[in-house]
Amino acid sequence: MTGTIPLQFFLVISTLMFFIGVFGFLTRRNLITMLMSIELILNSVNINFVAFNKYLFPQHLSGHFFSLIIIAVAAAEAAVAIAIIINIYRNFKSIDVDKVDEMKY
Amino acid sequence: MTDYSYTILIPLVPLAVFLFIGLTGHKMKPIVSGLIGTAGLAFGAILAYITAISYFWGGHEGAGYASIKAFEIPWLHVTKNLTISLGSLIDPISVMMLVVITTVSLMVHIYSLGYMKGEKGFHRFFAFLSLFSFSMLGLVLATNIFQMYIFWELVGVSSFLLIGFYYEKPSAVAASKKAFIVTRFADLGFLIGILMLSFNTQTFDFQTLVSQTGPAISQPGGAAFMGLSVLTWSLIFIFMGGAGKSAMFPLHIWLPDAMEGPTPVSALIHAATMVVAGVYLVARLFPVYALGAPDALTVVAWVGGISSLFAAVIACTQTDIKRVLAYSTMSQIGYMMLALGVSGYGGHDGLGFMAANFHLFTHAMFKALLFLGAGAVIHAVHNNDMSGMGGLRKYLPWTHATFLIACITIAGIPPLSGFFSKDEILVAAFHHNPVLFYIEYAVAGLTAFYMFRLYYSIFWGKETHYHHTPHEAPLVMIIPLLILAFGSIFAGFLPFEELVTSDGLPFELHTEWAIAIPSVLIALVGITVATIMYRKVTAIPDKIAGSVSHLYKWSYHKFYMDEVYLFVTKKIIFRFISRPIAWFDRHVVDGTMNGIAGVTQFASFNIRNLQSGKVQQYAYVFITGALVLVFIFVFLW
Amino acid sequence: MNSDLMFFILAGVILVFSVLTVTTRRILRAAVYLLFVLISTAGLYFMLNYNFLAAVQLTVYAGGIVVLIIFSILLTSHISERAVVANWKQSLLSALAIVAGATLTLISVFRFSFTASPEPAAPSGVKDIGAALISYGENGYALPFEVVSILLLAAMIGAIIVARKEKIKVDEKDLK
Amino acid sequence: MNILSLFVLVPVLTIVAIVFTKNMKQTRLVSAIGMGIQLVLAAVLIFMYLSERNAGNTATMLFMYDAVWFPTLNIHYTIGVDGISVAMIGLTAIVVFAGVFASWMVEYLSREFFISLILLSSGVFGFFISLDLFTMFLFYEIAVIPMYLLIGIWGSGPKEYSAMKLTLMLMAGSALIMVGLLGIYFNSAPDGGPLNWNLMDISKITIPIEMQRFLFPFTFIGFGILGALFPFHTWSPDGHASAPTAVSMLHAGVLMKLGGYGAFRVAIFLMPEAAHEQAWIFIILTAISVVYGAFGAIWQKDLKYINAYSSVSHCGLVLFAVLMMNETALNGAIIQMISHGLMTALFFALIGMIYGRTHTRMVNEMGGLMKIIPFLGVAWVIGGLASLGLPGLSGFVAEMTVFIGAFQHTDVFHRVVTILAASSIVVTAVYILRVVGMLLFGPIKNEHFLHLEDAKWYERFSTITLIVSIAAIGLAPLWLSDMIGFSLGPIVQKLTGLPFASLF
Repeated sequence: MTGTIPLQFFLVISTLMFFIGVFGFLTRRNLITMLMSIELILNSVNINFVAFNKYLFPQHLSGHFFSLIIIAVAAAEAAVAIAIIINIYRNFKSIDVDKVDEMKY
Repeated sequence: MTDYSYTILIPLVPLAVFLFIGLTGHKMKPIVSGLIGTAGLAFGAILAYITAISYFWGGHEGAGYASIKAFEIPWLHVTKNLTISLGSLIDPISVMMLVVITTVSLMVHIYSLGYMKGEKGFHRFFAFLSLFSFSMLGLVLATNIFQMYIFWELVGVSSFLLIGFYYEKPSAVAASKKAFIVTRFADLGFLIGILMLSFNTQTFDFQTLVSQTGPAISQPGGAAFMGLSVLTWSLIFIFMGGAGKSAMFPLHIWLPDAMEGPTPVSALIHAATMVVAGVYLVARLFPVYALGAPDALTVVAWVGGISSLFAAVIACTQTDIKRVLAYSTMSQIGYMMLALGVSGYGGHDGLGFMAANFHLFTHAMFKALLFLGAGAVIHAVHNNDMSGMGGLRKYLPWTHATFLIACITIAGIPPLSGFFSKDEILVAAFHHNPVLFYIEYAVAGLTAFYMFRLYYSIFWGKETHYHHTPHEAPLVMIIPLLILAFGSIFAGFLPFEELVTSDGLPFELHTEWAIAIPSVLIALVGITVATIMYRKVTAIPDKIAGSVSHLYKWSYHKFYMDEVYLFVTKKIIFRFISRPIAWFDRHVVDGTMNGIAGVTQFASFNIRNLQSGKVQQYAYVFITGALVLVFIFVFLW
Repeated sequence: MNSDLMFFILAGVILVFSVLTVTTRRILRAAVYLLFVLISTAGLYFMLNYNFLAAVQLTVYAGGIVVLIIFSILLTSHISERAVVANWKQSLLSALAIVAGATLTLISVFRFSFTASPEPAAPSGVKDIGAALISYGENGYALPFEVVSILLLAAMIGAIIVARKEKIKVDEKDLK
Repeated sequence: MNILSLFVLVPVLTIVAIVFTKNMKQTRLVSAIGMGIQLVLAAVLIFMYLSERNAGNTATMLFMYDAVWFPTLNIHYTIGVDGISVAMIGLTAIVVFAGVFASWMVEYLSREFFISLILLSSGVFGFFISLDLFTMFLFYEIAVIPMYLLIGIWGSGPKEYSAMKLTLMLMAGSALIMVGLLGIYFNSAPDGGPLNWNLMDISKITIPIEMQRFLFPFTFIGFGILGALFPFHTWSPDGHASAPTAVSMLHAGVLMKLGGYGAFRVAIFLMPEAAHEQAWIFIILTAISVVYGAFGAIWQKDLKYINAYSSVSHCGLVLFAVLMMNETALNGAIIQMISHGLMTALFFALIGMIYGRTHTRMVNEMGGLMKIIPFLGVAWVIGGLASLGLPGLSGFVAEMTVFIGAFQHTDVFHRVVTILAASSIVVTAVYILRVVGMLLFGPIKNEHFLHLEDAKWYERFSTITLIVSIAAIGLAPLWLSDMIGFSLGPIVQKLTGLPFASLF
């Protein structure tokens, strides 16, 4: 078991990680870095799921499986995203998010 | 009772002629269309004479002449009680007018065959003449006031078309426009008057209106506005229409300009027939005026009196012969209006009424004669300014003779017709209103003066050299002159006091020599003065003009009435109403609409910037928005 | 106590490297920092006795995704390249927003007292998980499993299609 | 088949036929045939209507037909006509027929042009036959929207601007109407029961007065925008100036009548109490329209602007008469709609023809045209005389009926506005004669004009159709006014006895 660490600590970690991810998403221009920020966000969510599962409903494995599936989804998402990024790079010779503004207005 | 329903043909035949010539005239030879028009009118004239003879001398039931509704069809139902009908009403004045109109019109038609020969638009001219004859005849036969209004407008339009006959001449176009708009303005008054009258009496019909037990006379109503009853006001408004058509002061300004039309037109429309429509209108409603609203009648009298003096003064200084005649017409119509204004109802009190109609009749003859004579002169010298004329009596003997007869007639020298009718008017005025009576005395003198001024300037005076020798008019133009001269001489012997009276009953007429003799003397004085001044070329006219230079100048410029009107229309209405409205519409009203569109566009242009295509910006907005919502729902709810 | 200490170490690593991931201007380093974060997260899962999950985290995330990211970085950027960072205004605003957000979340977290459940933990060995993934009904996860497999297939095909180099069609007109 | 449905069907079939035509000649031939059939149908309808009435049929609406087409909202395809609609249908048929001939020479995309034109006319016909408010609104939109294309594609001058302005303003009107109609719908069953859209059924109940107060302005202004109510008339000068000939004809001749007709049929008929309460506001606005339009026309130089302002004035008189709400004035309003429709169609047709020859619409650049193109000149004079209310032509009948009707109200307010509106006949004469004088009379200003040709046969055909109609109404107004008057009976019955709120 986890000893004396209360659930809140996990939540704090995940919250901070989440918002750090958000911060990265908002401030970085590079598409790949933004993708990494998104991975951070997903990861923080995973932590939440797992922690809740462990502390509040240890008799089930729902959170656990949820995380599992999120990891799968994250993998898929990363694959597609990177494919798109590479495509964008080919077309724009850049992966700066601000330069990709063909669809503006 | 005789069946007069055939009278409806009198106007309808000219209408048919109008349509026929108007639609097919350009395909036929000009002279053919002229002959068709003349024939149509001749037919109308014959019918009119038959009507007159059988009406006046064909024996009548009871005392006096009844008013007979010979024909009537409903034209439009406007309200439950009010129906506009078209038909023909036969009574002394309408029969008299039928005779006048068809006679003068026929003369003018014949005359025009010669006068208008070779003009472009010959058939058009005859088509319009027929249209005018139709309208005018329809007007006098009107059974109800609305029919009269309908034909009143038609008359106005025919006048417009005929004045603007020479449509390539800007002055003619301007004159026709002016004539139409001024009379139209007056007609607005007429219309309002009709609306008021018909609303209060619930009828348009003349017979109901003038009947002494009818709603108009038996219930005149109390004072409504400025101390006058509704009936009085409505009659004043109606008179405004009449004043416009009859060129009474201050709505007279269109008449002199209307002389831009061909001279036969001036003779027919602007001397004999249309301009007396106002007189006819008042005469038609006379019982209502006399019995229901004497105040309105006073207005009529004064307007007539002032107009006659005003016009006579102006006529003394004009140099365009047709304009002199135009002002003379205005002055004579002023006489007729005055006569109506000073008349009472019934018996000898109705002398003025009789005199007005009498004068209308004689005036139609001699004024048409004058205009046609002037036309013959203009035809001969191709000019209508009297300064370019003189000594024409040698070249134009027939014209000279008939013109002289007309001048004597209008001056009121016995035993020509003008004397009789004018005398009755003076008598009526004397009994009623001395001020007006003296004005009319003065006008009689002025009339004699300016007519003979005109006469001498044309036929005597200096010997002018013409480009080519003036030649007498063709026979087709002389014959109408002779016929009208005959009418001018002998029309005075018609027993009008038995035929056309205010109540249909004949009355005894006394000649009041105390009034007649001075008036003849005054006329003779006028003639003498004119003879001295204008028979030979002398310096007297210039001296006199110099001594009263202000009056002369004012009179020469027609008392600046045109300028006043121009100021009002061009400066005030066009500049200060119409133009600002046009501006206001484009810039304020439309500007508001465009402004709304502009604001929308501005807003959308700015809102568009929110759609920047910057993912991070969207994310930022999204996240802060989500946070705010969370904050609200978690902490504030 | 050991495990407590372990937690704090892991938490510290996670937070520090998270911050570094999003702030460093060298993009390849960012990927490496991310790797550390993910590994530490796996550590947390170990601590919670979810061994299988931790293993998956290590293999898929650390082993798969990060490698993928690093490859794509190498494809699209130069090593020496410094990432462009948003201007200070944007950073400040974002920082304010996330500080506010974090505060908000943390306040809610601490306002709620979670009581740990006394129930015994469900077994989470590989065998149990495998059984759960292919069973249905209560505690069975066959449906999500299948859905995710289809998703992965679709993503795989999609990624290939998107990233494939299109043949450049040369317009004949341009040649002339 | 109900004869009324044919009025929608024939245009639709014509459109289908046009789709299969190969060139301009075929297209215009097909259009002319289709609209000719429509004209004959209209004549047949008038004849059938009159014979029904003579046979003693006193039903309010004749040739009724009813079918549900959207049961969820109880929307029906209910059609039927009374004398008023019959008269308006006659007008539309004449104007559309003349319009087809006036656009005989449209070469650019002629197929699409005629399709839009006829689509528009089918909307108008549908509007006049509908008794279901929703269906009516639907047809209204069908009539309004092709206008955008017609002006935007085939127009002249700043056509996109004008088309956009016109469409947007009319759409704003539609929005208001929609609000009004929905309001009426939701109040159509105050005592419970199913809601419905049927005009005749709703007229039998009384919509709660609080709702009326709210809905009446929406509906009236909505229709009023199309009827060029001051100050929402500014689409008219711009729109007409840019529109091609036939479109101006149809728009001013027929479409603007939709406004007057709707204001009368829907706004006043269904909400008489509110109408009486609020009439004075709108009477002032319409009286302003009448005088203001006339004065506005004096200063314009572009023929189409002159005529557009003249339309504002005349259509203002329609709404003015409608608001007087007695039988005579309403009768006058309807005749005025027809009269103005014919007259203004004639004017726009002539403007188009003159413009096609001189390539200018500025009166001060023209002059003496009467001599060169006498047929068009005479037609113009006749149109002008009709417009200034010459007896014997339709304008006079309409105006006089309106004024007499308006004069039946005895209070000072109505008297004053009536006299004000009546004064427009003078101003009208001023601008009409000014244009006639500048355009047709006087010396010829431009020697290029000397070689102009007079009207072609199709132009004569179009013009004569309109002139004959104008003269027919002007000479024998009795049958028309009686036909309308009979149908006004039930409407006036609903209106009488309500007190007017007044400014004074």
